[in-house]
Amino acid sequence: MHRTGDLYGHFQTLEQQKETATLGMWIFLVTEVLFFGGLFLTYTINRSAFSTAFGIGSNTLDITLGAGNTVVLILSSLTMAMAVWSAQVGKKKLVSIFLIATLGLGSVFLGVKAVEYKQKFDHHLIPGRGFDMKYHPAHPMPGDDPKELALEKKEVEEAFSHDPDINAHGQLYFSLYFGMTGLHALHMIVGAGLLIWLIKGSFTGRFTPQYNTPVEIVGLYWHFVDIVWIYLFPLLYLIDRHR
Amino acid sequence: MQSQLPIYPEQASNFAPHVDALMVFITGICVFFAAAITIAIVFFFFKYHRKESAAVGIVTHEDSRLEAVWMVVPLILCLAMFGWGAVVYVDYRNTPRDTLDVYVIGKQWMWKAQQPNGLKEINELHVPVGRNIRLILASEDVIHDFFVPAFRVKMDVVPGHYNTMWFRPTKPGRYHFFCSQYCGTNHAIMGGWVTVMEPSDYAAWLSGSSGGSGNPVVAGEKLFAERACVTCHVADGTGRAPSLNGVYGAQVLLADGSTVTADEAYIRESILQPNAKIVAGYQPLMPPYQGQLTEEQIFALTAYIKSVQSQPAPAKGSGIAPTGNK
Amino acid sequence: MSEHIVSPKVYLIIFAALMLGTGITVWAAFQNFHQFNIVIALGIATIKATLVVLYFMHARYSPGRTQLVIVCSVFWLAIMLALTLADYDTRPHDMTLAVPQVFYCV
Amino acid sequence: MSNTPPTSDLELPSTHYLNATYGSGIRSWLLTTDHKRIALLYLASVTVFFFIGGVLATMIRIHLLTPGGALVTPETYNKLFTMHGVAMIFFFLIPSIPAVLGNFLIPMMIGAKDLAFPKINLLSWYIYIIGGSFVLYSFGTGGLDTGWTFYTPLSSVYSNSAVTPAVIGIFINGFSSILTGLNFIVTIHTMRAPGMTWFRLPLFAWAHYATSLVMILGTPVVAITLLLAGLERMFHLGFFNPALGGDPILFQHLFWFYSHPAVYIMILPAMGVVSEIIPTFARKPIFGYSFIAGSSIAIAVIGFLVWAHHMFVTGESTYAALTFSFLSYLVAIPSAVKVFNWTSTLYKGSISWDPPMIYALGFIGLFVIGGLTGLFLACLGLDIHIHDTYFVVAHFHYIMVGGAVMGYVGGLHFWWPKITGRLYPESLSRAAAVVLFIGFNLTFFPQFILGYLGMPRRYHTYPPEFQVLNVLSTAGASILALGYLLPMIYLTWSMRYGKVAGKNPWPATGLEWTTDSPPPTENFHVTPEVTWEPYDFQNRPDLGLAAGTRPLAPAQGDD
Repeated sequence: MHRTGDLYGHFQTLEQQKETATLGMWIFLVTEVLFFGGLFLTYTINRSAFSTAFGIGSNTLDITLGAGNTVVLILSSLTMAMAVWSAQVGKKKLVSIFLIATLGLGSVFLGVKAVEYKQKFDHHLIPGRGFDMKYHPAHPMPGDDPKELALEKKEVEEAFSHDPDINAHGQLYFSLYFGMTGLHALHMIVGAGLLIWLIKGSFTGRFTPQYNTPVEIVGLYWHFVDIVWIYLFPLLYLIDRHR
Repeated sequence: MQSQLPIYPEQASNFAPHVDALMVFITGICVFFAAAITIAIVFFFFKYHRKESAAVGIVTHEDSRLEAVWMVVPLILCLAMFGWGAVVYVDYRNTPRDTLDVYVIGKQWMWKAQQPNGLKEINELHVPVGRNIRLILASEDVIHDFFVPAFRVKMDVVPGHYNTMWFRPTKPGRYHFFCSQYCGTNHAIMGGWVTVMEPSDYAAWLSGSSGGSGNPVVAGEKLFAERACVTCHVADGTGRAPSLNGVYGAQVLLADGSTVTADEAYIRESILQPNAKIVAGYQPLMPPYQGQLTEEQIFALTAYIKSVQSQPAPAKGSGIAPTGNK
Repeated sequence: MSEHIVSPKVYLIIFAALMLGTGITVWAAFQNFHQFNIVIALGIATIKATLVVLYFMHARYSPGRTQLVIVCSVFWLAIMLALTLADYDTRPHDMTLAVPQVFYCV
Repeated sequence: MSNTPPTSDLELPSTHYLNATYGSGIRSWLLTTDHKRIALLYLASVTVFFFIGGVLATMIRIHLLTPGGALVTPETYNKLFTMHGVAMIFFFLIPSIPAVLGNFLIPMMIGAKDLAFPKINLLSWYIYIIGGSFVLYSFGTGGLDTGWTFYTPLSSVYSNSAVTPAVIGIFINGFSSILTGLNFIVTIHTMRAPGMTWFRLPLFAWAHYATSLVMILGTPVVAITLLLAGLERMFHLGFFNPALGGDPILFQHLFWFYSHPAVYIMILPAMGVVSEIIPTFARKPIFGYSFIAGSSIAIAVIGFLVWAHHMFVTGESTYAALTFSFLSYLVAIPSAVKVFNWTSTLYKGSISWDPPMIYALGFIGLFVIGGLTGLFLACLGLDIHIHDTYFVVAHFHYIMVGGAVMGYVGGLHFWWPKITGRLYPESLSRAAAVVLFIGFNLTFFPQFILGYLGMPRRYHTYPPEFQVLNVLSTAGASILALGYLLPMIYLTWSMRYGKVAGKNPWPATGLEWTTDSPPPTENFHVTPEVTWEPYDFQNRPDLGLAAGTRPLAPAQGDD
């Protein structure tokens, strides 16, 4: 398919092309909403059935890292929005700066996520054969807060007397935790790839007030990923914190 | 009196005439519309056949009133079908109180049934004519479905849930039952026969074949002792756990102030996950039996608990709502 | 179609609101509001998501078509959640072993 | 002018999409972004899956000739019907009309040069091929015996067959469907030619718009559901496994949230095809254009509210069952509106007996039976008895084979001259349509009776009293097979030897018929401008017809 400048041959005008691309991204995001929606439904049904196990699982997550990551991600949304604005008003240098900032913040988010995953691995909380909710209270790691640990131990023991299948039900929580955050992280990685592509483009000064469609639609995607996290954070990290 | 090519199965339960009547009703409506449309199409097809190659049709203009008619008329008919179907379905889903309960377990690829007196059958089910029969369905592995065409009833047998179905046989005889939810390799041979008998024959059959060890009440009583249930669930209500005398079918008052009906599912849950619902006035002391009892053992315990209805009334109370509220 | 450019000032205000929302969510999680904890958490999340959609994603300044697309996605998600939960919530409680009623246990 | 235009003086255009621009080597096909060529890639690949599914179906019917099962072991039989279902539903029916005819025609019908995202269009074909390869790998290494519905815990725990690659394949294939739907919606919104307003859109485009809605809103849900089931199988998780606390009924909710609307992915495009064929061969504007267009959207929307009618006997709540039964009846109304409007279009028409018309009328006949028998299944009291019996099998084959495949084959006949530039043997194709219709009814009508008699579906062996009807059904299947083979043969033959068709052989009113056959790569030599209402034969002197009783100006096409 031939193209003239930034205009592909099957479009009449740049404006039509931009409209088309934007609508395409929005519709893609609709499918994403439904895609995550299936997971949210599974989560809801299981959480309501096994609220104790979900509460315990949630309390093992590090709320500081979770909340910190929320701040990081929202900040990256801000820099992304600023990158779009810079392109719209023609500040070519600022486009690159804000895009790089967004990529940096996204990487910080993924790094923190990796630290959290590692911790769950050490605590035998990865779903599968080795999964054991009682492992961590019995095998403290260096750097554990003894008060927190005692609380976790008490909770697990109490829960076991109510629900002999606490490991199975806790595993459901962690399956959903890894499923939902993993899928979210995968979207972040794809987003990071798109950002690298944009940054390369921005170095050549491609994005101008006349032509900034790629920045705009990657921005839409990035903000959507942010929204998913805005829901994941309270649903996964903040169950039964008041105990 | 099945002819060579029957078009409906025998009618042998209370539901069969209703379902068949529904069938006739909906078939009537559908045949009318199918015939009307077919006749119209065939008629137009020949009547307006193009005679000259360049001829065009005569424009007929859209008519909102006509469109409204053929939306509203089918809608009314649909509502009628929905309403009648709903009546039959609600009747089917609401089990009457005075039922004869038979436990049915589906597993790959056989059916086990257990009569009230504990008689066990495999791929057979004997029931008396004229009684309301309730089947309590459990699965040991995948989803199955208990289907008796002559009774026009079926219900899925879902692992982890109890489903129930009921019917009242109206005609003695032997009828096929099938598994109608695909369940793996031998799905097609996971079936058997329902034998509907005169009540007297049924009673004779029951007493003739029931062995003491097979009686679930006896088996349940034995389990009740073996598993040391009896040490806490003392019959006179003085134990650490509520007496189970007369608990079946009663309203039980729970620690959180709510009440539940003590039916099979409640008893099952109380055995497997005792701390899910704590009876008012008692401590959560009982260990959970999840994974420690087979479905059949649970049935036996339940049967025993159901049988201890007529013994002396508890002194301290069993948590049964009127007396258990201290 | 002339493009509406959102000023950085608006972005900063929205960012501040999002930060505030995050703070409130975390604070509220440590208070015991009984069954309202989840309502508060999801309520704040929805407000935050709405702000992101309206301002960061420019939905407020987009053509009606885009807004319709957004409404549709929310509507269909709602259909899926509502009709499925409607089944779970009206199941005959006494006959269900694995899954108790949804709204009372969350 | 004669009914079939004189062909001796017609020639194919010298350059068209099949030979122009990139030549015709294999690279020019595998790297093409031309929607017409991608449509042909799809045509070839769905035909492969149709053939696989058809062979499996034939084996099923032969096996069921005798009560004991004549051909294969129970395991093999279960694999046959599962693989038949998976191949036919996910890899033939869902992509057939949208990805072949829709891909080819939608840009041409609205006067665009291509779909909005040509590269994504090609990508979606590759995704389809990758997904299909996974599924074929599963078929080849142990087969699949879970039923196409993949109910848990059978699929996630108990089955010993190659479930994992199949689930991965269907998951991947879902994105092909999503991208196709996305492309159609955006194209119809932003790529219409000047003058092509929403209410001048061909009904085929309306139907595909509705179909695309279902694709983008439903497919993601089944993708994530099958992914969860696959993960559950691979890593022993417990989302849907009661032994680990999960709920198998939740799987059914999630699965049917897509898989019921998926039926509309199959039937809506076929309705679109019929809505094109009927006015063309009755030579008058379709009756109730806006009602047919609106009913497509209504079916797509209401179709999302009915899914739990597949679960009336799972023990779902009585209230939910009542709600879903009621909503299921509502979906009957827009379907009825369509049938009534098609029938009314014939009134006072000038009806020709060209082959596409025979297919379209056959479609109406079969769809009416399929649709009306849906009323039996939506009826709660009756569904207790006929759920999961052959009644259901017959019902959905009437919709999906009688309806969707009849529409697909009819559509191929209608647009074949546009796609290849050539005509096929007329009487032979008319005869094939009749054979198809008779064979289909003989195969599937007895199954309604079987179902009411109580024969459950997915049975490799059955009580002897059901044999007569099963033999009838198998006999019908052999006629049906002939009905499918005939078009395959003569359509292939016609690509080389058929008479040259010319721009507009029927003639029809759509924009796609104003350009060459086969069309040039960019579809139109100049961007068309639409000045006429849809299906208007009266004010189209370029068609060369006698407009009503008025004398007609000489034909003045732009040649």
